[in-house]
Amino acid sequence: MSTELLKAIADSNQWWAIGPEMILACAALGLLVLEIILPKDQHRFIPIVAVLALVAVLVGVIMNFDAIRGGEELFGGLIRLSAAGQIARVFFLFASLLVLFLASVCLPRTRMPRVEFSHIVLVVTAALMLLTQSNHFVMFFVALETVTIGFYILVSYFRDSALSLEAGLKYLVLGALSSAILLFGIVLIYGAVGRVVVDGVVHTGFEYGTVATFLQQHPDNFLAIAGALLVIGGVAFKIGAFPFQIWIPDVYQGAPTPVTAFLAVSSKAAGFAVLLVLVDQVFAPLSAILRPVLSIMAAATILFGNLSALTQRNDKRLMGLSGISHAGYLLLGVVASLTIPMATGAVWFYLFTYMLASMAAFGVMAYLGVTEDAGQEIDTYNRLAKDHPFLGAILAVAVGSLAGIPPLAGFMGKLLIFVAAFKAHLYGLLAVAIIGVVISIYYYFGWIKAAYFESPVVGEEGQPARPVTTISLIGATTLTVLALATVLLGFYQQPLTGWLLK
Amino acid sequence: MLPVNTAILTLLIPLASATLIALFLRKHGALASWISTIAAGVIAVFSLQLLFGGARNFPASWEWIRFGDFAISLGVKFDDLAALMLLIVGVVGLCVHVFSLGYMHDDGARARFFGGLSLFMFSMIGIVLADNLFMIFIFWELVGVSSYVLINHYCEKQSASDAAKKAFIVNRVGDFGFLLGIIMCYWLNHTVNLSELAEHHVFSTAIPLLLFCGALGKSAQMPLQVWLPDAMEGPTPVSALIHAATMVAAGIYMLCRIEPLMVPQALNVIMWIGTITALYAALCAIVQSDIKKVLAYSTLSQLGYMVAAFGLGALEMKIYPLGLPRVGHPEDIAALETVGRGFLAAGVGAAMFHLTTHAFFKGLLFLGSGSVIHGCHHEQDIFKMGGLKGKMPITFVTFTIGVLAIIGMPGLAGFFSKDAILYLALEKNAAVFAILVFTAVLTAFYMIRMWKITFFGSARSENASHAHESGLSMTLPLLLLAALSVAGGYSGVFGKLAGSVALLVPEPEGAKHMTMLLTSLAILIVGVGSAWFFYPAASTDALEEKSPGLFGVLEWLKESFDRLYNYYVAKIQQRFAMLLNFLDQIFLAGLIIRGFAGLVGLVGYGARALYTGSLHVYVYWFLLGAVVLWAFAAGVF
Amino acid sequence: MSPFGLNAYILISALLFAIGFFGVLLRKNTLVIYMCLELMLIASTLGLVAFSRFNHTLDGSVFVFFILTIAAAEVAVGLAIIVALFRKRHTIAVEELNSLKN
Amino acid sequence: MNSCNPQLLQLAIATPLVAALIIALGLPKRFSVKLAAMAFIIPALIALWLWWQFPAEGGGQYQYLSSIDTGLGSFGINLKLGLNGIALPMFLLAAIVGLAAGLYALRSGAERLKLYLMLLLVMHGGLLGVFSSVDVFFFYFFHELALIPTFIMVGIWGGRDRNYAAMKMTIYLTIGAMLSLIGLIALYTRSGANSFDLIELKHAIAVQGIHGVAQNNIFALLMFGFGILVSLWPFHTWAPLGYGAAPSSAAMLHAGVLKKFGLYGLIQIALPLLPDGAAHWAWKLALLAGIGNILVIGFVTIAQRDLKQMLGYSSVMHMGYCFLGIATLSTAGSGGVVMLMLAHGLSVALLFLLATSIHHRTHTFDLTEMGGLVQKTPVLAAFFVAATMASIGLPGFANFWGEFTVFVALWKLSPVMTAVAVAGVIISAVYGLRAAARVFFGQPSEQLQRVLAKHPALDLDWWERLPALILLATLLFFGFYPRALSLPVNQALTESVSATDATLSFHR
Amino acid sequence: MPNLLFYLFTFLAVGGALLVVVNRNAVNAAMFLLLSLVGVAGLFVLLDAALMAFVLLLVYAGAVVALFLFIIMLLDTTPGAQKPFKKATIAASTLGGALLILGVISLTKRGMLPSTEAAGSVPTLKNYAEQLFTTYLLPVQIVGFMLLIAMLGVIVLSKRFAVTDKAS
Repeated sequence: MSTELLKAIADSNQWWAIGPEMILACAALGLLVLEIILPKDQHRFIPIVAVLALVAVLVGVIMNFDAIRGGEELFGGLIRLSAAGQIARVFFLFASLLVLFLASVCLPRTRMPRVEFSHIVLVVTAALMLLTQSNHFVMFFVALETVTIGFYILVSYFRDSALSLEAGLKYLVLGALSSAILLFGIVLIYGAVGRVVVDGVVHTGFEYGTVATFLQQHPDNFLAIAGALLVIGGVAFKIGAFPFQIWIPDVYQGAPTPVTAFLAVSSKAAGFAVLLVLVDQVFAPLSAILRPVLSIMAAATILFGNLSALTQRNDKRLMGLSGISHAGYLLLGVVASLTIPMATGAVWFYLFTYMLASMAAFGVMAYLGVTEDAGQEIDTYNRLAKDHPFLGAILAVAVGSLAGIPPLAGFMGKLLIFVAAFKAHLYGLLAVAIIGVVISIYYYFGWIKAAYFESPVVGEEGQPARPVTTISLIGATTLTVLALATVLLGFYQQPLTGWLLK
Repeated sequence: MLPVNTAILTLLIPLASATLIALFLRKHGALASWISTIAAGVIAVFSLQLLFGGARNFPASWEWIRFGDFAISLGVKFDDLAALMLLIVGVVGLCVHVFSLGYMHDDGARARFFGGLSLFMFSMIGIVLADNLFMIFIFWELVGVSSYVLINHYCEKQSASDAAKKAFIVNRVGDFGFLLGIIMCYWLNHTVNLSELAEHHVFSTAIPLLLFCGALGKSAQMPLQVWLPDAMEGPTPVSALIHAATMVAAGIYMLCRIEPLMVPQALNVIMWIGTITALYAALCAIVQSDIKKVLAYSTLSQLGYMVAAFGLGALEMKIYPLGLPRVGHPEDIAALETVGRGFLAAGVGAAMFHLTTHAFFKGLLFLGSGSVIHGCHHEQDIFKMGGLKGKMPITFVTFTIGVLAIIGMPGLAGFFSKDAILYLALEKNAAVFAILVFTAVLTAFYMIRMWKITFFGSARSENASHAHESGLSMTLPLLLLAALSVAGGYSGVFGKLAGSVALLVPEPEGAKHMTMLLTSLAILIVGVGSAWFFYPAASTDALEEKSPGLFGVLEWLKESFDRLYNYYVAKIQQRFAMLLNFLDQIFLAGLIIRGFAGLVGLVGYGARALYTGSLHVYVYWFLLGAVVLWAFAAGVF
Repeated sequence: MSPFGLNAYILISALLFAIGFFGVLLRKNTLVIYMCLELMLIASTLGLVAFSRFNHTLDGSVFVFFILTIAAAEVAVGLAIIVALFRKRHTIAVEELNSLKN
Repeated sequence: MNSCNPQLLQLAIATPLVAALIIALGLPKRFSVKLAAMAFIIPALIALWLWWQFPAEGGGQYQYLSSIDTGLGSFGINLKLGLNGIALPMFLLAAIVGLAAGLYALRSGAERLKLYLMLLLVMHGGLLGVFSSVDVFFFYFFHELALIPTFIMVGIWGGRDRNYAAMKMTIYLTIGAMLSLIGLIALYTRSGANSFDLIELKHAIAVQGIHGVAQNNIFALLMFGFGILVSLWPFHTWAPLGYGAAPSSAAMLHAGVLKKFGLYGLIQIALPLLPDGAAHWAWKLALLAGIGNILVIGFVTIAQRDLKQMLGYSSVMHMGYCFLGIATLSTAGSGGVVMLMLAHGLSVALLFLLATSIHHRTHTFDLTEMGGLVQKTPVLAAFFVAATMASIGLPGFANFWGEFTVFVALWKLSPVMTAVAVAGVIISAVYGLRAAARVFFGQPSEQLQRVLAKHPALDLDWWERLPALILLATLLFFGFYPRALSLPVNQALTESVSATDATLSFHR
Repeated sequence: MPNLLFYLFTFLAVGGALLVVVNRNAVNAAMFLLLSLVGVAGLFVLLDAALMAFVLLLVYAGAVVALFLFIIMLLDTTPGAQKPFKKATIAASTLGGALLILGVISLTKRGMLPSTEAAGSVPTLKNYAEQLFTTYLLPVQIVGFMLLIAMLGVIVLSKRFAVTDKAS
């Protein structure tokens, strides 16, 4: 091998730039090593290593947050560093930490191995982070499939539960289908763009920049447009946008609670991160087509999500269906971002508040859940506030924030999106969003109502059906921090806005 | 002390008294009653001082509230009219207070009673002193509420509670027009200050008629007269003060205040309403057996006289050569002002004259009846009384003076004032004159009936046989009022009290004088004679026995209004309310709102049902998505 | 040495994709559905190779490597899930996999 | 001393919120009650002080201004606090009603008292914030902050139908709030000020104005949004139901203070900023309010048998006067509405308080099952009659000035509508006095006699008397000395009217 | 000759695919999938991508289809158990198929590219290697990790955990 080649490898592959991802990958490998070398009775400490790795990376990313100026293309254009990428990193690291926390609550009940779980979570996290920073369709697809395959496993992780496996299978088939659609889209784009030579350097339709330039020059190329829309469709599967939202309730319900949270938060956020990049950069010249497509999608998603959640009684399905409506609001932000750049920040703000609230809600669900946690009805929350004031309060804050009730962070998220939408003159969509919010009040309220207003669940022998849940100090702290952050961000947004809306 | 300060103090002293009693003296009835009575005494002294001090029309005005151009001010207009009215309120008020010391001595809620009296004095003086219509309205409402509180004194009695409510609501109905009139007046004239209005105002028929609605309620004229007889549920001193002497007269006073705004058409209406009320009430009074009810209907009747007197002032229009003022011709209006006013004021004079004398003798009669009731251990049915003449001599004598005064015995106050009214009627309108004369006959008839049955014969019940003369605190006011009932009609006295108002009282001249005297005597003889001989001092009503048909007609007349109103309230208003309630709760809240919510819920169920759990169906969704996206790319949409 | 133009290959690719999709729609056997999904992926690879050849950029063909690897991994995981599910339910028929629904 | 008045204003809002937080973090019950008492008293004292300190000629401008960037500065959202002539009395109202409701709650003996007090404190903090926010966004934000506890309180401590009531209230009020929020955002984007600061909005709109159609649409959003919150007919059905179910302190604060948010918003924001829109909608608003709120609801109120339900309906009816006042588009009308807001807030809070006290003694709200209570509880009866008199607009109480001024101003819009409004006064006298008579006068009903035999009724104790007295005294104070309110309000209104004129003249 | 080959491979690919879809037996389906794969591999060869054809056959025929067959045998689903299609299913799949055909037709109508000649040299194994180890090194690494988690996943899903099974 020639030295030039090695030099080229060294030049184009600036590994330092993906340090966080690499550390996570190494830590993931380390977990497996530890599993081999440590005696069995100490395996329960191994996930702590994963947590430590996540925390370390998180601290590192936050400390070096501004070190990355953005716009740098690395790995021969595979990766593009950006401020949004940094935000996404922080987001995914945070979310994964919380997922591991939830896993520490749920997994011991089923006695499924936690090391493998942590490993997969770490790898998926790294892949998520790369996914949002990718600048190349090959990179994009590979990272996406890594994430997806990780999720196939995670969703069916409780293999003793037929529901978990069924959810896994449904996710698998539909995920593969959507991947196929997305891949076909990539192929079409690749084919349409063909071979582009700029300054003697050959570019292909895999590169984001090239695609954007091509679309600029050929805004009515059918193959490219079809490809772009198919790619959007594939991403729509991730974010659960109409009509690709159909898998969500089943899979959310069947998946183990931590995985549901992971899907609901990280997978959805990754979808939006990618969508923002695609819509605002790669397919930006197609905005004339994208605007109606995304608008219809957003409206349908909001309405469909809220309406179908209206009568839902299963807590995880409810989270899923309401999550669809949240995707709708976020799509509204994405549509707005076509004209109002600040909408991007609003979308990220919304995602953060959504993460805080969802994770808190899933935390409560995790504590209340039993081994077979797919059948949890809203009724089981009856009188929670009385039996367990702490969990009741957390639930109230979380659900309140999801509903967008004002002093809480969720409201601020919605507000920013609405302001952006208003500035973008999306009045029709706003009206739909308002209707959606009003409908959502009903079912979220029903949840809080169960926890606070209803009489207690009485088992067959007249005993309270709720098992006595003990909450560890860490668990209590985590949930408190989530709830407090949700409240605090409602009042004082500086920590987040100073960062997202620069 | 400057007159203006005295005036303000007169207004504020009763307020202070009421506040003090409400806050601290709730359980100290004796102290409360003395404080209230002393306050009344001070008011009486001040009112005399103001009356005879001679200071008039001193400027006094403070802004109370202002939004933009709209402002309400608190001001005093103190002219002869106000001075006279203030005196009446002060003197009768003091009498009633003193009387109440004895009458209410054993009442458990004495403090509330005297607090209410003080509140009433405050409100009434407010009306008297007010220099603008807004302010009149404010105190107008306040007398209403003090009347409510006092009628409701025996609030454990359902009838008292109902009567109080009725009085308040009926007054509100009157105030509906009053308030609209004031507002209209404000926007048309851009002021509601009485002095400014007198100087310059736009002529309009609607304004005086709307304003008259207020008097309709407060002075209990047809068709809003229904509350006054019921108001007799209150303690008797209250009936004397509020429902005979002062508050019900406030309507007349108010009319006199706004007299410059009057136009002939409005006066005509006012006159007829007063006349009809006078007749109607007199007819009703004949069949009453409750001593206070008789007096109440008599009050109504007398108020009708006053209103009629006020209204009569307009009939001189026929001497006005240019006819009615035409729209858009200011010179017509100017002419009307210069020519018509002197004649109009005759009504004011007669009305105020009768108001004054009526306040004295009707106050006397009510207090007398209070003394009787007190003496008979709260027996109010005249047919269960009898023979009180000997047992309650002072009461009997003073009551007799009152009766004689009201039926117009020459030489007593009522004779002069009634004469003035009848003369005015004779001059202006023969029909009214005839009706009023007939009413006067009826007045004599029913008063003598009551008087005879109450005081003569023998005791017809346990309570009456144990009757006793009342104490000094009750007889003293009787004596004072009796003296005023005798003297109040003489121009020497009334002229002193009323000042320039007295000059407006019409006096028959020459032959007319004789006519009037003869008419009065005829009235007296017919009325007194027929009653005296018709009614024995027995325990049953002679009319009911001898002519049940006539009696029944009169009874029906009395009750028809109540029946009508009750029918309206129970069958129309309540049913309408129930209907609207049904529409609101069942139709709007239930059918529309819940129905809509249910519809959304159904759609929700539908949307939820799409998640069938079947993988194949889900794949079709994906196909749909892909096809739609493809179609978008192909430009189908 | 390609006698037919790019369009022919694209057509075949699209046809294969459509057939695969149709199979996913139609079939009830989970395993066969899975095969059809693989068919769709292969359809894409055919397109990639064709474009790569006619556009003369190697990247498309290189992508095929990744796709094949991913497909293999997917198959492994998918079959593991199917097997595990069969152990629980003793069926792999799609219409019987509907415990998760409203 | 004056220099720290802005900080005092902040303190007044922060005190209840911080106290709520401390209680939430697990303060023992004993201390919680004391802390809550402090947190109710301190804002009231501050409000009185600020009122005392308010410059005599300063009603036109905002006083005690302070601004904090909470992180949305780039959106033009800052926590900007201050009081002008209109806000001042409303702030005072919030502080006083809050104090009364708080004191009443302290001894209410509610189950889960800590949570109850906590929610009440949050509500109180929100209310104080609503009326002291210069920033339109925070104006809305604080409203919601106060609104949410209401729902929870209705849901947990509510009476009959509490679940349905809480749900219905939540959905209705959310719709209203969302509409008004959209309206406010529209105002923000259309003004070109890129700021939610009311002062800057006014400046920006005075400079560039808003197009007529846009004005109409934005005003419609605000009118219906705020209208739902204020129970404009036919969007009122939540109110009687909600108030019928709400626990007393929540009903006091909501009906008394929070409901005034919408009216306040219309007067402070919509009228001066959207004069053309207001003119376009005035007649429609007047029709809805006059026919719907006053006549229809007036009669519906007459038909009520349940005391609290009746109070709820009467509150809906009285809002009709407020809307009519706003529809006059005049200084006098708006001034009357401000007066009426203050007065109605005080009187309706007092009525709800007394209704609960009555319930403690009769164990029912059904008017047909009461009677003769005055013999056992004369003080309660006196308070109730006084409050009823206040609410039916008797002079001497602040309500009178409000209604009266509105009537006078209304004549300009339409004499017929004035007649309708004045007829409402009769209607309210009918149901008000009927209720008072049914509860207190006459003889006790058989049911009541049975109840009284079991639970002998005592007169109001001092813990009930004190809040009632505070409310009644304030009512009487403003009843006798309305100038205390009309002076600053008038200054503020003439200020905004002149701003309106400037805008109008720009358009022409 | 190439023409003939093209038709043959196309026939194999498309026909195989169709048979995968329409026949009722899972084992047959797997075999037809293999057939289709061979066709596609042949087309790869015609596109001068012999290496790709080789890899395709290696991975799919060697691993994937074998795995499918193995699993089919393992699960031993009786082919006759399949119920006949319902009318609604037939209608829906007909519609779905029609839509798909429509899509393909629209692609031929709208998406046809200008007929260009295959240009440039035939890529060699070295070219591929160079690409994979320079430009696409990062994806290769990622794919490695992906295979690792896939493997772990399969283990977790399939392995008998002593403790776990006791629990179930």
